[in-house]
Amino acid sequence: MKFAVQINEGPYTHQASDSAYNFIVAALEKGHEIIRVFFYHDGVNNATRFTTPPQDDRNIVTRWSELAEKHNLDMVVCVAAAQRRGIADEGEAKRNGLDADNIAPGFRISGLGQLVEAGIQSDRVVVFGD
Amino acid sequence: MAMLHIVNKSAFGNATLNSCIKTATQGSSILLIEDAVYAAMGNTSMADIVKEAMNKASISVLGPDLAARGMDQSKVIEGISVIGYDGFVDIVAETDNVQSWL
Amino acid sequence: MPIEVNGKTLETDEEGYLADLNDWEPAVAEVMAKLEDCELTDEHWEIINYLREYYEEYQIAPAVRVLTKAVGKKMGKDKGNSKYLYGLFPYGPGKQACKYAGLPKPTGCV
Amino acid sequence: MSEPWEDEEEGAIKKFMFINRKAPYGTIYALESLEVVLISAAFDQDVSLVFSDDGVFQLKKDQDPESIGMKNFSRTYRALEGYDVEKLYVDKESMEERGLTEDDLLVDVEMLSKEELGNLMNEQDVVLSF
Repeated sequence: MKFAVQINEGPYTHQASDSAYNFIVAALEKGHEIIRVFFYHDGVNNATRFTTPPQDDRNIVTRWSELAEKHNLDMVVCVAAAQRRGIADEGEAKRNGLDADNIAPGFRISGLGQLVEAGIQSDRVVVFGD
Repeated sequence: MAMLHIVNKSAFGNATLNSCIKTATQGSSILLIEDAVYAAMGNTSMADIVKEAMNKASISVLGPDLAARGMDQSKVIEGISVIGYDGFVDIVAETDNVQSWL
Repeated sequence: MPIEVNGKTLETDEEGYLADLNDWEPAVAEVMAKLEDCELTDEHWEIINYLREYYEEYQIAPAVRVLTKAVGKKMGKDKGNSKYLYGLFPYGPGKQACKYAGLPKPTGCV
Repeated sequence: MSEPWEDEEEGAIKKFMFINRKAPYGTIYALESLEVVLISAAFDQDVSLVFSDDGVFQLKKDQDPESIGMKNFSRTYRALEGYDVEKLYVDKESMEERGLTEDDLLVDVEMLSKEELGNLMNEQDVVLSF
């Protein structure tokens, strides 16, 4: 079955990102397809590679990047939500005159249409948030 | 099969589970995850409401979230199924659609 | 890059949008248009004014197709199509006309 | 701006429901939910909006957030009609609990009982909650 997942909260403050991660790992193990993971609201903060948690804690951002690489996941960060919260890739940094970009590997910034499209193309959308 | 309702908020201090129970139709499923798992325990003030809800909806609770919070699986209300993430995936696939009560 | 409007220097961003939307006055649109080799006619102003009214009323810039539909309804069928709007604003009514009208820069949210 | 999906061939229309259960201003969810709804309008799907629990406060008339330095996005709900988003449902019980009547709302809505809402949710293909 084709799943899409929406994540509405950032890492560490709320369990949403962890729950979504565990759900996706379980779904992939069962042979389901994850057609897109869409990060919205504070969920865009899952995409900053500047995250440096204590060494004895899970690195949520790196964990997403690694999962994306292993399973070729399409991880999309909403551009409007990202602009509000200071998440930028190279193109966004240039477009908005920022002196750096901070997006982690495996994530891409795109529009909200990607969420609606994921809803159209998948069999189920599961939302994790607060 | 009707739909799956996912609730993630503690029922003590937040009315989400109550709203969900009132809205869920006959034959639907309710899954308790994250802070909502406490409501699955047999000895709380929510227990009667949850038991009542089981007349129309099948209720499950996410075991890993219970364990994380030190809740004893053997004290979960009888009839609520304790499932893992694989079971979570299965219910999502088996029900017609899914809604998270954020 | 700052622009000179009626003797005042106004800040704009990389793509020429006003840094402070409160700086907008009709002369701003004229200056911006000139910078892009566009001469503003009454037809341009009809759209610019409509965009400002729409924004004032609803607090958003309309999507292109919503704009097209509304323009057709208000100004006649011959103007209510994207060909007409792109004819006036070749860089796209969403981008170019909103910039001249002093509306917020679109997020690129497609 | 061109809208790339307009060229795509027409697929089946899905029923999308957006559920709003949070009050405005205290958190950003209401505003960012509305942004998704506006984008979804471009995909020609069957869109409905539900306001229940504290979400009913999103539609309260006379919002004036200027004094807290925020934008009055409540006016944008009145633009929805122009976007052909016309199915707005409100949970009757939530309204009553909060002392609101239809006259307090800034747009036309259909009031539904919890049971009717539950049935409507069952009919959806994609339910996104914010």
